[in-house]
Amino acid sequence: MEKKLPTIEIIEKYCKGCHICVEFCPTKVLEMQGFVAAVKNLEACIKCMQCELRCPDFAIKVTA
Amino acid sequence: MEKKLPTIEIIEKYCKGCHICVEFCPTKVLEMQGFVAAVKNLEACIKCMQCELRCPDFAIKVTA
Amino acid sequence: MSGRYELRFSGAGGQGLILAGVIMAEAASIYDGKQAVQSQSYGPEARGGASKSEVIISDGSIDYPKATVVDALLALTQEACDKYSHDLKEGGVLLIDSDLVKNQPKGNFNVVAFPIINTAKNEVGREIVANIVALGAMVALTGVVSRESAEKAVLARVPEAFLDLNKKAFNTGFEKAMAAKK
Amino acid sequence: MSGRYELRFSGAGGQGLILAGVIMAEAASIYDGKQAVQSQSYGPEARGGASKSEVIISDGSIDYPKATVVDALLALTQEACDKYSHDLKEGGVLLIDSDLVKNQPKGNFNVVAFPIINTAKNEVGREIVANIVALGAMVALTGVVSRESAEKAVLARVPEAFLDLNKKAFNTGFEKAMAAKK
Amino acid sequence: MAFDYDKYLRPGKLPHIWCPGCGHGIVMKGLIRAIDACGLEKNNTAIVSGIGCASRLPGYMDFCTLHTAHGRAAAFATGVKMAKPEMNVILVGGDGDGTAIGGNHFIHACRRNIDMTYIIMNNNIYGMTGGQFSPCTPTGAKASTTVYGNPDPAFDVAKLAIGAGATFVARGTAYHATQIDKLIAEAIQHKGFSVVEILDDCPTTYGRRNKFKSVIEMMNRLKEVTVPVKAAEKMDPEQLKGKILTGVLFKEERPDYTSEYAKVIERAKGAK
Amino acid sequence: MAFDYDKYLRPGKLPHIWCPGCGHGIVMKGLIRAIDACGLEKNNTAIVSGIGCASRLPGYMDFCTLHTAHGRAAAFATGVKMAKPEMNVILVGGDGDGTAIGGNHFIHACRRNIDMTYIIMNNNIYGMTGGQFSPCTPTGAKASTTVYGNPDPAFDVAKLAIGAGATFVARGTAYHATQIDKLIAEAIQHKGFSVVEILDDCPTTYGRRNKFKSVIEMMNRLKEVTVPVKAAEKMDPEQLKGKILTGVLFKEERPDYTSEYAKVIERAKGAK
Amino acid sequence: MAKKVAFMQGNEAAAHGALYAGCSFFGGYPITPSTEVAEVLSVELPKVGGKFIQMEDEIGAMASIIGASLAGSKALTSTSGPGLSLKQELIGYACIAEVPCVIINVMRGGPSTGMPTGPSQSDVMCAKWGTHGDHPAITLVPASVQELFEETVRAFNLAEKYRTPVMVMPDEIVAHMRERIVFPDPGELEVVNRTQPTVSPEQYKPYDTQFGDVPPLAAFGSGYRFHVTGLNKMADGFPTTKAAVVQAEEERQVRKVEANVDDIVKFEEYMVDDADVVVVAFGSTSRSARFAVNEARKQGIKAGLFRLITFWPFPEKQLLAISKKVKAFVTPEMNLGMCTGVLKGCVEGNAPVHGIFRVDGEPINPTQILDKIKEVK
Amino acid sequence: MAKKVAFMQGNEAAAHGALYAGCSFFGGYPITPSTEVAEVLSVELPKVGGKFIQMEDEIGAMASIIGASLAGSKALTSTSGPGLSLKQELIGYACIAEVPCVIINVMRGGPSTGMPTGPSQSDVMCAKWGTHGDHPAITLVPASVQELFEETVRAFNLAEKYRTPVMVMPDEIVAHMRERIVFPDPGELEVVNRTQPTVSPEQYKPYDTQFGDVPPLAAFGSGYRFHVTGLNKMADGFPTTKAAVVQAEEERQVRKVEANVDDIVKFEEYMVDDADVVVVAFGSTSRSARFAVNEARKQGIKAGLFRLITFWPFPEKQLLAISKKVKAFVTPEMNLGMCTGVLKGCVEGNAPVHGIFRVDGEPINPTQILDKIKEVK
Ligand SMILES: Cc1ncc(C[n+]2csc(CCOP(=O)(O)OP(=O)(O)O)c2C)c(N)n1
Ligand SMILES: Cc1ncc(C[n+]2csc(CCOP(=O)(O)OP(=O)(O)O)c2C)c(N)n1
Ligand code: SF4
Ligand code: SF4
Ligand code: SF4
Ligand code: SF4
Ligand code: SF4
Ligand code: SF4
Ligand SMILES: [Mg+2]
Ligand SMILES: [Mg+2]
Repeated sequence: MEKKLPTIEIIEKYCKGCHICVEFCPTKVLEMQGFVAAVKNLEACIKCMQCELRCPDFAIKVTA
Repeated sequence: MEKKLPTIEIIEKYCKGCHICVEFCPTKVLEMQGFVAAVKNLEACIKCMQCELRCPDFAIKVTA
Repeated sequence: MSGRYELRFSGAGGQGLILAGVIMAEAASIYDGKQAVQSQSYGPEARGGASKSEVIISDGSIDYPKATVVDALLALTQEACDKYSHDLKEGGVLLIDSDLVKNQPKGNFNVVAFPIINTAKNEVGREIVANIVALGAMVALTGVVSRESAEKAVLARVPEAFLDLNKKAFNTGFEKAMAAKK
Repeated sequence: MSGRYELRFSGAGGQGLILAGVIMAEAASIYDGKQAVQSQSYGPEARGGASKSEVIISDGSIDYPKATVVDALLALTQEACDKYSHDLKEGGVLLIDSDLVKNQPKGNFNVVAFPIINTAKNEVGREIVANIVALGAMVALTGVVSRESAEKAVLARVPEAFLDLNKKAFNTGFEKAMAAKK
Repeated sequence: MAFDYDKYLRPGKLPHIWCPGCGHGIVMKGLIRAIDACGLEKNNTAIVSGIGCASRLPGYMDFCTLHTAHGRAAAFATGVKMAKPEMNVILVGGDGDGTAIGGNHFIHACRRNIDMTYIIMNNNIYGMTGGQFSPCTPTGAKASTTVYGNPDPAFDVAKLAIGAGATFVARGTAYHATQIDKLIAEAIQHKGFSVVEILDDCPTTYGRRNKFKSVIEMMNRLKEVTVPVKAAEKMDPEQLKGKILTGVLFKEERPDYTSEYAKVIERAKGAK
Repeated sequence: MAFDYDKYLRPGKLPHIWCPGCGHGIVMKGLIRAIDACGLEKNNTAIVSGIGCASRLPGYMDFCTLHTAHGRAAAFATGVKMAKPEMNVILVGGDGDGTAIGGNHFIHACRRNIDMTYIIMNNNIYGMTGGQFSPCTPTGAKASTTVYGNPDPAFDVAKLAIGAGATFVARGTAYHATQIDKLIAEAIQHKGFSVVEILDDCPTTYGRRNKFKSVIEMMNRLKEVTVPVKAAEKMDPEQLKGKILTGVLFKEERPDYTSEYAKVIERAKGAK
Repeated sequence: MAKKVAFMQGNEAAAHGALYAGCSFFGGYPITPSTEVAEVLSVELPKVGGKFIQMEDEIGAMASIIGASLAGSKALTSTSGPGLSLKQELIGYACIAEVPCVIINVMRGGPSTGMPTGPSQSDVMCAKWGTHGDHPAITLVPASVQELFEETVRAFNLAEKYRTPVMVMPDEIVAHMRERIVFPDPGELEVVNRTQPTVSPEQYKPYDTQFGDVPPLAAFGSGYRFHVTGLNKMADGFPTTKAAVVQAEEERQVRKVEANVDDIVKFEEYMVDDADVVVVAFGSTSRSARFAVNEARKQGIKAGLFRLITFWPFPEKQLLAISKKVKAFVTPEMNLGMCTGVLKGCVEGNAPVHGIFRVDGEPINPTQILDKIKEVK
Repeated sequence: MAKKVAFMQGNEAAAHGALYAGCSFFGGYPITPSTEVAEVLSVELPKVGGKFIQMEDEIGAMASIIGASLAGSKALTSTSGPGLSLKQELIGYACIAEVPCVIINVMRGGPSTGMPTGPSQSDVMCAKWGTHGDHPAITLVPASVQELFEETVRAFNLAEKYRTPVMVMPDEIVAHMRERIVFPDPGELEVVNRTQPTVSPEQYKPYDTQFGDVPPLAAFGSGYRFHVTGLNKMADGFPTTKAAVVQAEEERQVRKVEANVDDIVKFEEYMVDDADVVVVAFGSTSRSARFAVNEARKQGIKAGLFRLITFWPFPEKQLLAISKKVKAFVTPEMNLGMCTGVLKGCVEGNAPVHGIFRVDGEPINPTQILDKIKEVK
C-alpha cells in the first residue's frame, strides 16, 4: 500500500518570503517561487512540522 | 610611672543623647547626664575608640 | 472674627504637641459644639526641628485656618519660644517650661511657668505625657474649652492602657497651672 | 507657485525610494542651483507598509514642503499606485513597474510602464538598484533636472564600490524611459 | 495534526506587521500553543505588552489585551492582577521595553513574585525605532548609535531576573521553535513570577548591520551559540566558553504576591 | 589619634539633621575615613545623592556635591563621570532611593560597570517620609503602610547588584563601624562600578513600630544577624540560617565604562 | 440615627471620600505631603476586600491604577508635585485610552523637590497641560476637610461618567489641617459607576460612539474581550492612522469634557452680585479671601468672592460675565500667577486682574488680600 | 573660500547645530521621530572628543545631561512627546538648580503613544507648563532645516546665558524634511558660554546675586567646590525654608527670562503692516501659511503672516499691538488650539482669533488657510 502524503498548505497572502521553511526543511520539500514559498517535492515530506513551527507568518500548514 | 590617660571630649551641642557611646563602651567609661553623654570613669578607658567610631553625631573625640 | 480664639502649642518635634493641639480642638468642636481648626507646620520633609501646632476656636465659622494674633502660646523649648512668640498678642497667655525656657520674650504677657517636662517625669511618672500635662495647663489658663470636654477628649484619644496615666497628667497640669497662675 | 514641480516616488518600504527622492532633490538644489525640498511619510513607528518620498522643485523659494498637485508619480507596487495616485494632476507623468502594477488608476495621465525591478535584476545585475533605475527614468521623463546633475548626484551618494553599478542603473533607466515614452 | 492557531487569533488581523523573517511571529505561535496546552480561558486571560515591535503581539491575540506605554507592561499588569487575581496575566515585550525603560518594573515584579508570566523577546536591539542598541546588544556589535562598536556590556536577562527574585526563569530561542511552547507552558503553570527569555532575531535592524547575510544565518547562530542546561552539565568550562544556556535555568517555590495579599485582607477583616 | 573629620566636613553644618541614633551619621564618618585612606582630592571628587534622609549626606561634605531628585543619583552621576572621567564619583543614598524609584538607574550603572562607588544606607524603610515600607523592608515587618505586616518580599541588594553586573559588591553594618571605611575604601579603589550596602538603622520610623526598645537593640540585632563571609565559609547551612553575610561578597575585573568609551573616541578619531 | 462626625485631617477625609465613592484599588508611592491618604487606605481598603499596593515609583503607581481600572476597579493614586510630573506620560495614556481613574495631588512648593512641607498652589497648570498632546482635563480644588471628602467622591463620579482621569488638588494646608467632618450616610451623596455594555461580547467595541461621546467600558475578565492601546485608535480599540478617524477620536476625547462644562464646573459666589471688587480664589487661599471680603464689607467696601471648586474646566463663561460688571479682580494664589493668567485670558480686558503671589511656603493671610482690595477698589 | 553646503534632514541639521554651538555631551533615549539627532551625534561627538551615551530611559537621559552640564559640558538630549513627559520632573530640577541644557523635542501626534510618525504641534503647552511648580520657559519653534540648525545654536546660547533649560521644538515635518543648508563658518554665528566665576573658590557661591540675576556657574572638578540641590536654596546652594529667601529666589528664577523677553523673543513679520487678516503660525504650518498669504495677496486680500520663532516667551506685546489694527487673526496649528488659546489670552478681545486645527497626522495645507482668510477677511 502506498504511503499517505500530507497536505501542505501555503497561504500566499501571509507568506513574506523569508526562506525559513525552505532552508530548514530536512528533506528539501519546499522551494521559493518568486516571493513566496511553494511545495516542490511533497513525496519527500517526513511530516516533521519544522516548517510550520518555524514559519513566523502563519503561512504554512502541514496536515498528515 | 602612672599610665597616661586619654582625653575624651564630648561636644554637647552635637550630642543628641542616643546612648550609643555609653552602651557600647566595653569598660563603662561613659554615662548619660541628662540629655547628653559625659565621662564617668576616665581611668577605665582602654582607648578602643568604639565610642568615637559609633557616635553618629561627631560628638565625641578620644585622644590618647 | 466673632469670638475667634487662637492657641499655639510649640516645642521640639516628637514632644506630642500636635496631639495636644488636636485634643484641644476636638474638645472644642466635638464636645463643646464650637468650631475648631487645627493645623501644624513641619520641618524639612516630614520630621525634626522646632514644631508648632495651632488651634483656632470660634463660635462662628473659621475661614483663615492659621493664627493671626495668638491668644495663648505654649513653649516647651527655648528655640520654640524664640521662634514662635513674635505674634503673641499683648496680654496673651504664655505658658513655658521653667527648666528649659530661661529667657522669656519681651512684651507684656500673662506668663505662667512651671517645670512641665519634669512634672510629667517625676510627678506623673512618664516623660512622654508632658504634652498632656501642658494641655491640662493650657485648658486651665485659657478656659476656652471646659475642663470636662477636654478630659473627655484626652481619654478618647489615648490607648486603653494609658487612660489613668493621661488622666493624671491632664489633671496635674490643670492644677499646677491654676496654682502657678494663683 | 512659480515653476513649482512636484514629484512623488512610491513603493514598498525598503525599496530605496527615499534615497531616490533625495538624489533627485540634490540634483536640483546642489547641482542645478534650484530650490528643492524632499519629504517622506512612514508607516507605524519607523517601518513597513507602502511608503512615499516627495520632492518639490522650484525656481523660487518653497514654502509648503508637501505635494499639492503631483506632476510626476513613480509607483513600484500596486498598493502604492492605488494609495498615492489620487492627486496626480491631469496629464501628469505616471511611471509604473509593468510587472507589479497591473491595474492603472483612471484618469488621463502620461503613463510610462516597463519592468523596472526586473530590469535592475536582469539587465543591470542587482535588484537593489531598482530605485536608481527608476530615478534615471524619472529624470528622463520629467526633465526637471539635467541628466548630468542627476548622474553627479547619484555618484555622490553611493558607496565607492558600487559606482559603476549605479551609473549603469541610472543610464539604463534613463534610456528605457526614453524608449518607452518614444 | 496541523495546530489550529486561528482559534486564538483575532480574525482578519493577519498578515502581521512584522518584517520577513522576524522571530516575533515564531514566538507568538509558541505562546499560542502553550496557552492551548495550559487550557487558559480566553475571557479570563490578559495579555499585556509595552511598546515595540514585540509589543505589538497582543493585538493579534483574541484575549483581554493591553498595549501599554513603553516599558510599563509589568506595572499595568500588576494592577490588573491585583484587581482580579483569578485572571491569568501574561506579559510580552522586547528586550528594550523590558530591560531598558522597563527595567524597574521588571525587577520589582520579580521581587514581589506576583503570579504572572513574562515573555521577553530578546533580539538584542530596539527594532521598532530603527536599530539603536539596547541593554541586550552584545558589546562591540553595530547599531545605528554604535557605528564604532557598542561600548556597553549587555545584561544577562536571566541572571538579572534571578538576582531580583524571580522564582522561575527559562531561556529558549526562535530557532528551537518546538521548545518555546514547552518553556512558556511550564512558566504559566508555575505559581509566582516567571520569566521566559526567547533569543530572537531582527534581520531588518540588527542582522544587516552585523554582517548576517540572511535570517537563516541568524537562526543558525542561535543554534550554534546555545546549549541546553542538561547537556551543559556534562560539558567542561572550555566547551562552554561563549555558550548560552537554554531550558529552565532557575525554579524555586515562594509564596506568590496575590496569595500573600489575600492574607492581608483576612488579617484586616479580622482586625475590624 | 582622634581622627580629624573636620578636614572633610563643611564648616558650620553640624549638628546634622539626622535623628538621635540614626545610623546615617556612622556611615558618613566611615565614608570620610575611607576617602582619607584613599587620599581622594576634594576638588576632584563628586558626591552625588538622591532624596531621603540618607541622601542629605552630601550637604555636610566639603566636595563637589550634588543632591539630585529622588532615585536619580546614579543617572546624574553617570553624566558627571562621562563628562569628567578623571573625577572620583561617589554615590550615596537610602534603600528606597536606590532600590525603589532608583532601581532602573541602579541596575544600569551596574551593567555599564561605570567606575563609581555607590553606598546604599539600608535602614529597611522610607525614613524621611515617615516610615512607609521600602523594597528592603522584611516581609511581615510593620510600617506606616503595612499595619497588618508587610506582604512584600525584600530585595537582596547585593544579589540584585551582582545579577545586574556590578563588579564589586560588599556589605557592612552601622554596628561594625570599624569595617565601614575599609569596605568603602576597597570599593573606591576597585576599577568599575562598586556597591557597598550598609545595614543601617532608623529608630524613628522603623525601630519603634517594630518593637525595638531602643537604638541599642537595633544595633545589637545588626551584630546578631550578620556573619562575615570568611567566618561563614567554616559554618554549615544550619548555622547560617537567617544570617546575613558581611564583607566583600563579589569582586570581578571587567573593563570599566569610561575606559571603553575612550576607545570609542580613538576609533572615531581614527575614522575621521 | 445621628450622623457620624469626626475631627480629622484633610488627607484622611480624602481617603474616606474615596471609600465612600467605592474605590477598591489604590496604587501609590509615598510622598510628602500626601502620604496620609495612602496610609489610611492601606489600613481601610483590605478591610472591605479592596487592594492597596505600594509600587516601585510614581510611574508604576499610575500604571497600576490604569490596569486595575481596566479590570473593573475604581482606582486611585495620591501624590505631590514631583510625583505628578512623573505620572504625566501615563496620565496621557489614561486620557487617550479613556480609562477612569482619580489622582489626588497635594500641592507643595515646587519646582522639583522645592519645599516638600510648604503649602503651594503651583500645580494647577501642569494639571491641565502637563502631559504632551491634546487631551481633556478635570481638576477639583477643595477648600475644607468636608469639601475634600465630597470632591473626592465627585472626582470618582466624574471619572466614571466621562471615562477620563480626574485630579483632586488640595493645597498642603487643606490636606493637613484638621476640622470637624460630618460623614454623609450611604446613598446621601450620588455615586456614579461607569456604564456597562448592553450589547453582546461579540458586538462590543470599547470606543463605540453609537452610545454617545462616552462609550460603555467593560471590564477585563467579565466575558468581554477587547484591545486597549495608547496609540490613536478606532471604535474597536485597534490602532489606526486613518486621518478622519484620528481627527474624530481626538476631538471626541476633548469634547467629552468641553461639551459638559456645566455639569462639571462647580464654584461658589459669595457677595458677588453687587461687588466692585471680586476676589477669585481657591483652596486654602479662598478661606483667607472670605475672611478679607467680610472685613472689607464691614468697612463698607463692596467686595465679593468667586471661589473656584473646579479649576479645570475653568469657569470662563461666568467670569467673563462678571468681568463686565466689576471694577477689578483680585487673585491671591500660592504661585506666581497661574490663576491670574488664566483669568486674564478669559475676561478680554474688561476688568484689571490684580494678583497676590506667594511662593515662600507661607499662606496668604487675610490682611494681604484686604489691603489689595482697598488699593484697587 | 566657499561655504560648506549640504542637502540634509532637519534632525541632522539640529545635530550639526549642536556641534557648532560647542555641545560636548549627548545623553538620550531613542524615540521616533527624533532618533536621527542621536544617531548623527553618536557618530560625530566622539570624533571631537565629545561624549554620547544612550541612557536606560528618558529620565536617565535628562539626569545625565544635568550632571554633565554641572561638570562643565554643553549638554543636549533629544526626544519626542512621551519622552518629554517623562523628563518633566527633571526639567524642573534644571530650572530650580539653574543648570544650562538643551532639549530637542520633535513633535509627533499625542497624547501618549498617539501617532508616532505623524506630525504634530501639540507639545507647545507642556513645554512651558509640563513640570510642577513655578519656573521659566524658553521654547524655540523653527520652520526650516537651516533655521533648525541656527535655532539649535541659539538654544545653547540662551541656555548658557540664562542658566536654564531651553527647548527646541520642530514638528515632525521640519525634523524629517530635507533642504539645502549653508553651514555658517566658525565664528559667523555667536556662540555663548556660561559666565565663569571671577571670585576665588573660597568666596564662590553658585547663586550669588551680586553678579545679577544670572550668577556665574563654575564646573565640578575645576577647583570650585559647591553644593547643588533641587530644594529651594540660598545663594550658597544649600537648602533653606526661609520665606524671604525662597520668595526672592523663586521670583529671580522666573525673572531671568521674563525680564529679558526682548532678548529672547524672535519672530518674523511678513506683510503684517497693512494686513486686515494676520495669520499667526509656527513650524511647518507657517510655511503653508506663507503660501496662503501670498495667494491671498494675489487675490487682493490684505493678509499677513506673524511667524513665531520663539513660542515661549510668547510675543504678547507685539501681538497685542497688532490686535488693535487687524480685523482678525487666523491660527492654523497641528493641535486643538494651543497657540489659539495663548493668543486669545493676550489680545484682550481686540480681534477675533480663528483657529484651524488638525490632529490627524496630516499637515495643514495652504488651501485650508486661504479659505479661512477669505472667510474672515
Ligand atoms: C517613552 C517612550 N520612549 C521611547 C519610545 C520609542 N520606542 C518605541 S519602541 C522602542 C524600543 C523597542 O525595542 P524592543 O522593546 O526591544 O522591541 P523590538 O522593536 O526590538 O521588538 C523605543 C525606544 C516610546 N515609544 N516611548
Ligand atoms: C519623585 C519623588 N517621589 C517621592 C518622594 C518622597 N520621598 C522623599 S524621600 C523618600 C524615601 C526615602 O527613603 P530612603 O531612600 O530609604 O532614605 P531614608 O530616608 O530611609 O534614609 C520618598 C519616598 C520624592 N521626594 N520625590
Ligand atoms: S513537515 Fe518537515 S519535511 Fe515536511 S515540509 Fe515541513 S519541514 Fe519539510
Ligand atoms: S517561513 Fe513562512 S513566511 Fe517564510 S517563506 Fe516559508 S511560508 Fe513564507
Ligand atoms: S575609647 Fe573605648 S574604652 Fe574609651 S570611652 Fe571610648 S569606648 Fe570606652
Ligand atoms: S553616641 Fe554621640 S550622640 Fe550618642 S550619646 Fe554618645 S556622644 Fe551623644
Ligand atoms: S524591525 Fe526587527 S523586530 Fe521589528 S518587525 Fe522588523 S525584524 Fe521584527
Ligand atoms: S527618620 Fe530615620 S532615617 Fe531619617 S534621620 Fe530619623 S532615624 Fe534617620
Ligand atoms: Mg528588541
Ligand atoms: Mg531608608
